[in-house]
Amino acid sequence: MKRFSLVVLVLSLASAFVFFLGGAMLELGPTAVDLRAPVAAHLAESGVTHPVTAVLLNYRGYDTLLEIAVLLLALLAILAVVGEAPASPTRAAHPVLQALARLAVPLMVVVAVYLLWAGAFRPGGAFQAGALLAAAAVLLHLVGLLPSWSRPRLGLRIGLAAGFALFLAVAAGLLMQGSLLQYPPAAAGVLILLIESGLTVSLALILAGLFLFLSREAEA
Amino acid sequence: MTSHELLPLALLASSLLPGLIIFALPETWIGVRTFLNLFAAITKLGLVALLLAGVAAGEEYGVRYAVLPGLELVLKADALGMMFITLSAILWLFTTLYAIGYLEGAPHRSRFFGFFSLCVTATMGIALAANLFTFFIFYELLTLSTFPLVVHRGTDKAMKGGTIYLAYTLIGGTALLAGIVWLHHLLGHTEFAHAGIAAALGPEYAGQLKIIFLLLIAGVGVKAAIVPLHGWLPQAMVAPAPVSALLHAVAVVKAGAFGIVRIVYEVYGVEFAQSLELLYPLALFAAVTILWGSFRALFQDDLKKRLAYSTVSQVSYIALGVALFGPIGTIGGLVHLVHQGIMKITLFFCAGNYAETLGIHKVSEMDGAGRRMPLTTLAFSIGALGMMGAPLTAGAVSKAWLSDGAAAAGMDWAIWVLWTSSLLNAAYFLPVLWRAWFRPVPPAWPEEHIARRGWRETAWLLLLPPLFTAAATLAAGTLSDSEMSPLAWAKLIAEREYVVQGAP
Amino acid sequence: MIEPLFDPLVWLILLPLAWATLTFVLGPGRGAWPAIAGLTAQCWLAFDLAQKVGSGGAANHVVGGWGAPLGIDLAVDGLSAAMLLLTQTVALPLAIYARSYFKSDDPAGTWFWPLMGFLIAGLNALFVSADLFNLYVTLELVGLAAVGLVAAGGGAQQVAAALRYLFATLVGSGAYLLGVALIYGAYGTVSVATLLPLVTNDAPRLVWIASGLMVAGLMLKTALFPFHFWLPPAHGGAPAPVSALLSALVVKASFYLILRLWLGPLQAVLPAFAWLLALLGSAAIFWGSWQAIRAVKLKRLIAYSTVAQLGYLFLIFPLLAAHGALQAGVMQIFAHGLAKAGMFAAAGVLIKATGQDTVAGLAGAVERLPVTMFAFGLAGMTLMGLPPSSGFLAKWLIIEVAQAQGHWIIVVVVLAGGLLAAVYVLRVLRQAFLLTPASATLTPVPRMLEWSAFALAAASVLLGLRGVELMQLLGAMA
Amino acid sequence: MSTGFIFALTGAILFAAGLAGVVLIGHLLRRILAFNLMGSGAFLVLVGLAQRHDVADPVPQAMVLTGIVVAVAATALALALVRKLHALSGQLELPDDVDD
Repeated sequence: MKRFSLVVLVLSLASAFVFFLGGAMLELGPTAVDLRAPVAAHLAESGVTHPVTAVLLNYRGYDTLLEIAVLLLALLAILAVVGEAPASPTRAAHPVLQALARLAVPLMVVVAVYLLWAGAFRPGGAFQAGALLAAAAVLLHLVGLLPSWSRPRLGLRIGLAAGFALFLAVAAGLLMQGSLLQYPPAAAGVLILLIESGLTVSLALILAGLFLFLSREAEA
Repeated sequence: MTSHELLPLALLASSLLPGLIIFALPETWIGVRTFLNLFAAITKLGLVALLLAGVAAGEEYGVRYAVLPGLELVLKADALGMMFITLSAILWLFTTLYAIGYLEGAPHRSRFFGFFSLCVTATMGIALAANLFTFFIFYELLTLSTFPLVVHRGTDKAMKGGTIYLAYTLIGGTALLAGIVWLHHLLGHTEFAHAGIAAALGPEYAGQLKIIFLLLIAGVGVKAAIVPLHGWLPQAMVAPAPVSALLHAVAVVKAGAFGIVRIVYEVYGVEFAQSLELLYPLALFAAVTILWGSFRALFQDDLKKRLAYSTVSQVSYIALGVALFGPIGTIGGLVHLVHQGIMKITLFFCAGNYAETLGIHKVSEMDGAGRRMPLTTLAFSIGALGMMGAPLTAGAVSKAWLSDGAAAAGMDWAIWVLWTSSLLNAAYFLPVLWRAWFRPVPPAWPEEHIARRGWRETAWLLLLPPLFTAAATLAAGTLSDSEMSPLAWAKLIAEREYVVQGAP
Repeated sequence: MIEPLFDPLVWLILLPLAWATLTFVLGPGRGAWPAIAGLTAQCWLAFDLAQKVGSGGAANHVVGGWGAPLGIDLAVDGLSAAMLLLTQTVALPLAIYARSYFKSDDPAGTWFWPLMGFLIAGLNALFVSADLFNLYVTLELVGLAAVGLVAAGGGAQQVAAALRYLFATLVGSGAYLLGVALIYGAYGTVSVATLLPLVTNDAPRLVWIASGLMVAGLMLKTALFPFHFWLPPAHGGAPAPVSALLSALVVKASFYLILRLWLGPLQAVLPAFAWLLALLGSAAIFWGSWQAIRAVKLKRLIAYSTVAQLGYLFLIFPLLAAHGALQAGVMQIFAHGLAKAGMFAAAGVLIKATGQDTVAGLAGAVERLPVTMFAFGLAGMTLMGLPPSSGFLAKWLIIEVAQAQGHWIIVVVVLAGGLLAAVYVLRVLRQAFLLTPASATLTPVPRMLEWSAFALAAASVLLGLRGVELMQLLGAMA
Repeated sequence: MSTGFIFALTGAILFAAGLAGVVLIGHLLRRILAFNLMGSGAFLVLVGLAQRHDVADPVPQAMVLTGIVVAVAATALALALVRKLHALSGQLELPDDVDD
């Protein structure tokens, strides 16, 4: 009974909240600031032609720097939580599945490289590319071709951290231009591609790690 | 920094630094610790002598330091403060000697002497404080640094006493803080001045000032053990004897009494306080405390508790003297600040001797103690007679001036209070003396720790301090007209307080 | 004008990120020295920055060279410089403490250094960010690092505490994020400086809802009563250096953000909630103290004390219109930050050495661990607000401001809170002064543990003798 | 009523539903899903409200991308914790918090 009244209370509060919020949204007039114009105006200096990528990696590149830090941090926290566990044996999946995976993975890698390159002028970029590569790794793991990861060895640690470290180094190096992450317009395109390439590798490893470090414990 | 700024700081440092070093000393370094203790106490006395000479000659010693913008720590050595400082510094030396003897072989002596030194530092700070903010800082430091001493023995009983002590003093401190901040808000500062500072506010503030006075006096009244705020004092008796001596004669209760003096004379100004009709209720509370303390003392069998209730009563003599409007009462109150200190410390030293030597804790165990320990009992008798106000003792001088002050202020009922208290004093001290001197020696003492060796009825470090203070009790009584006496100094202070105001 | 290449403001963010990454690459359990070296440099940077802000006033760093509202600005004024200073000066002794605390085989210490690095980086980034969405990212950086630290290597209880904490912090930042989304919808920008003149009294209803959401989310992250449920298990269950970091710094970050919004972009809207926050703050003081008085375990007691002490911070909101309230709040942040770090550090020593984690198990601690108990006592002095500690100055300042504005009720709450704090601090001291029971054992602990706890506690007291510079620094507000 | 506004309103509903879920649901996996619902709601509001009148604004879109990554990170950590709790205690609900 108590539980029921709690449910009713929370749900009615939530509905009231939506009601008020929706009503308040309808009252809005035009905004005082419109960022679409400046985003477009500076696109030529940003080093990329796709506005979202320009915002992500140039105008608000600092957000992205911290975002990568959050992702690396989450992996770290997971490592700290799961602790040591013995490496588990891999179960081989059905041969047909394995064969399919062997076919799919090279394709996925190619698409990932395309996504990375395309990010400069249309939707795409390091995160999408990295996610696809990570998906390939997960697929390989699921069909038994890639073992789960235990304690990360030095090489893997370097791989996980390299993208972020590169981004950080570029950000700091650009202080010479006058401020953090201030790309010189001429070199912006190259630098962004450099950062994105580094990020693709590390993001792929991190995202795969989120899965592969976790999976061993369930099997153990 | 000039020497005039340095001296007050040196006075604090002379007990603070040795205290901090002593904390760090290993328990077994007895020699180093003893040397440090005595060196510090003697250095302090030297500094006090320098300051005394300077202040008597009208020199100004002081230093200020901003803690926050607009909020300053101010130290100043004035005549009133020096009176308290001198008393503390001298009694500190004796108590240190006594404590070295008393705690011989006991555990945790580094801790004990460390906090002991902090207590003295806090007391010095209270005396040197030149505004209420500074006063409060040292006042609370004193509370904190005495707690470990009260609970020193680490027993459940000690914890109970210590907890009650803190409960009273921290609540009192809260009231004091509220009053100080309020006053600081109204005036923008809380600096002591001879004529007081509260009068600067217009008559529309009279109501607020009355409430502030109540908060301030309640705050310091806890330490001064004014009824009904006295409950902690008998409970704190679980502490080792040197602590009881220090708490009751020098540091804690006197800090409270001294605070009353500062607040009435130098915050409100005695005339302004009179015009707000604050002195009469204060006198009334003091009178009730005097009688109630003496009355309760009658029924205590525990020797230290009897002394504690006696303290409750005697400290309010000071408050009464302050509340008697006019210089004569002031002199009586101030001189009693010193006299009561000397007499009461004598009594506590002696009580400690009985307990340490023979295991006597109760009045009913005192039979024949005078024959076994004649010197201690002689000192005890002098202290007790002084408390009663017997001729030739320091107590007689205090009571004479207080009675005259009461008469001069037109409060004749106060004279009756003093007389009744004297009678009660006699009623609870004389039976003790009678038992000690005239009852036969019992077949065995409760617990004899120290055997007699020749004239030394107990360890000489335990014996000498009470003999000195007993001698001082007599000296203060007989030589009160000398220029060096506490009375002469009290007159000097009263002169400065009243001359500035041009009052009677 | 600060030379951009050496702008301490930026390096205070980059440096911890750098050593966090380095210590991660170095591997499990390694990295104490890079961390300590980095924090030492950060301390110097924070002092340098505080000095520059104190003399030269508030400063900006325009990330990317675009400038708000297109880009993200970092801004530092007296308040943020003070927070940076506190963060670095608390973190350095705690790092030294943690180096001795975590033995090489302790699973809780495996990834401590990189997690701590990200935590400090997140805090520093939060204190200087002038962009509401960027602040969201920093909030998450801080929150996830803190949860990771709580959960690391723990048993079921600790993992459950971490989950509780994670949900609280995620819901909190979720509410904050929705608020940011609504603000962007209403004004088309999330830059603090751009919003400042735009948000006025007659702001649309949506902005009021947004403000309420943001503040409510941050209250949850600050563990303001009645949103405090997650704090005692998390702070009470984590390893001591983590509890210290969390109680001293992390909860202050979300409070700082409320204060920032209050004084900055939402100043036209938020004061409407002033008395509500003060009311909850008062409830926190009483409830937190009461629970601390009843707590069985030592670290629980300290964690509930944090709930209570955070309550004081919320009492300043109705007073903020007058000069002095901000000063009182910052002094309390410093006092509690230093004292609570010292107290948790001391508790860690006590638990390690005696093998007991209850208050009752402390009998004899004064005899056996005098330095640690002294540290505990000094920190307790600050929490009780007794002079001459910084806690006393905070109490003095807040009482004076409240009195000046005639808000007697706040004076009463503060004074009563001080007495309640005395009760729970003395509960511990009283137990520790008892004689050592015959059955007690004592494991030797590294002296560095004892002395770093002592240094923090002593700093909380010594600040009470020298508050002038800090107050002057606060004069340099944007 | 523009499509942007419909997005925003949906976002508000999702947020409220997610919040109610986090408060009411004891099962930890479902609670994580509820939290993700909240996050998605906030993202929808951010994007939808910004384009309520006409064409899209790239700034909130970039913010949402950042937000999604953060949410992924948080979800992964939450899942790791839930699995650890399950491994240690066999529970998929939070135990009562006790101080003993």
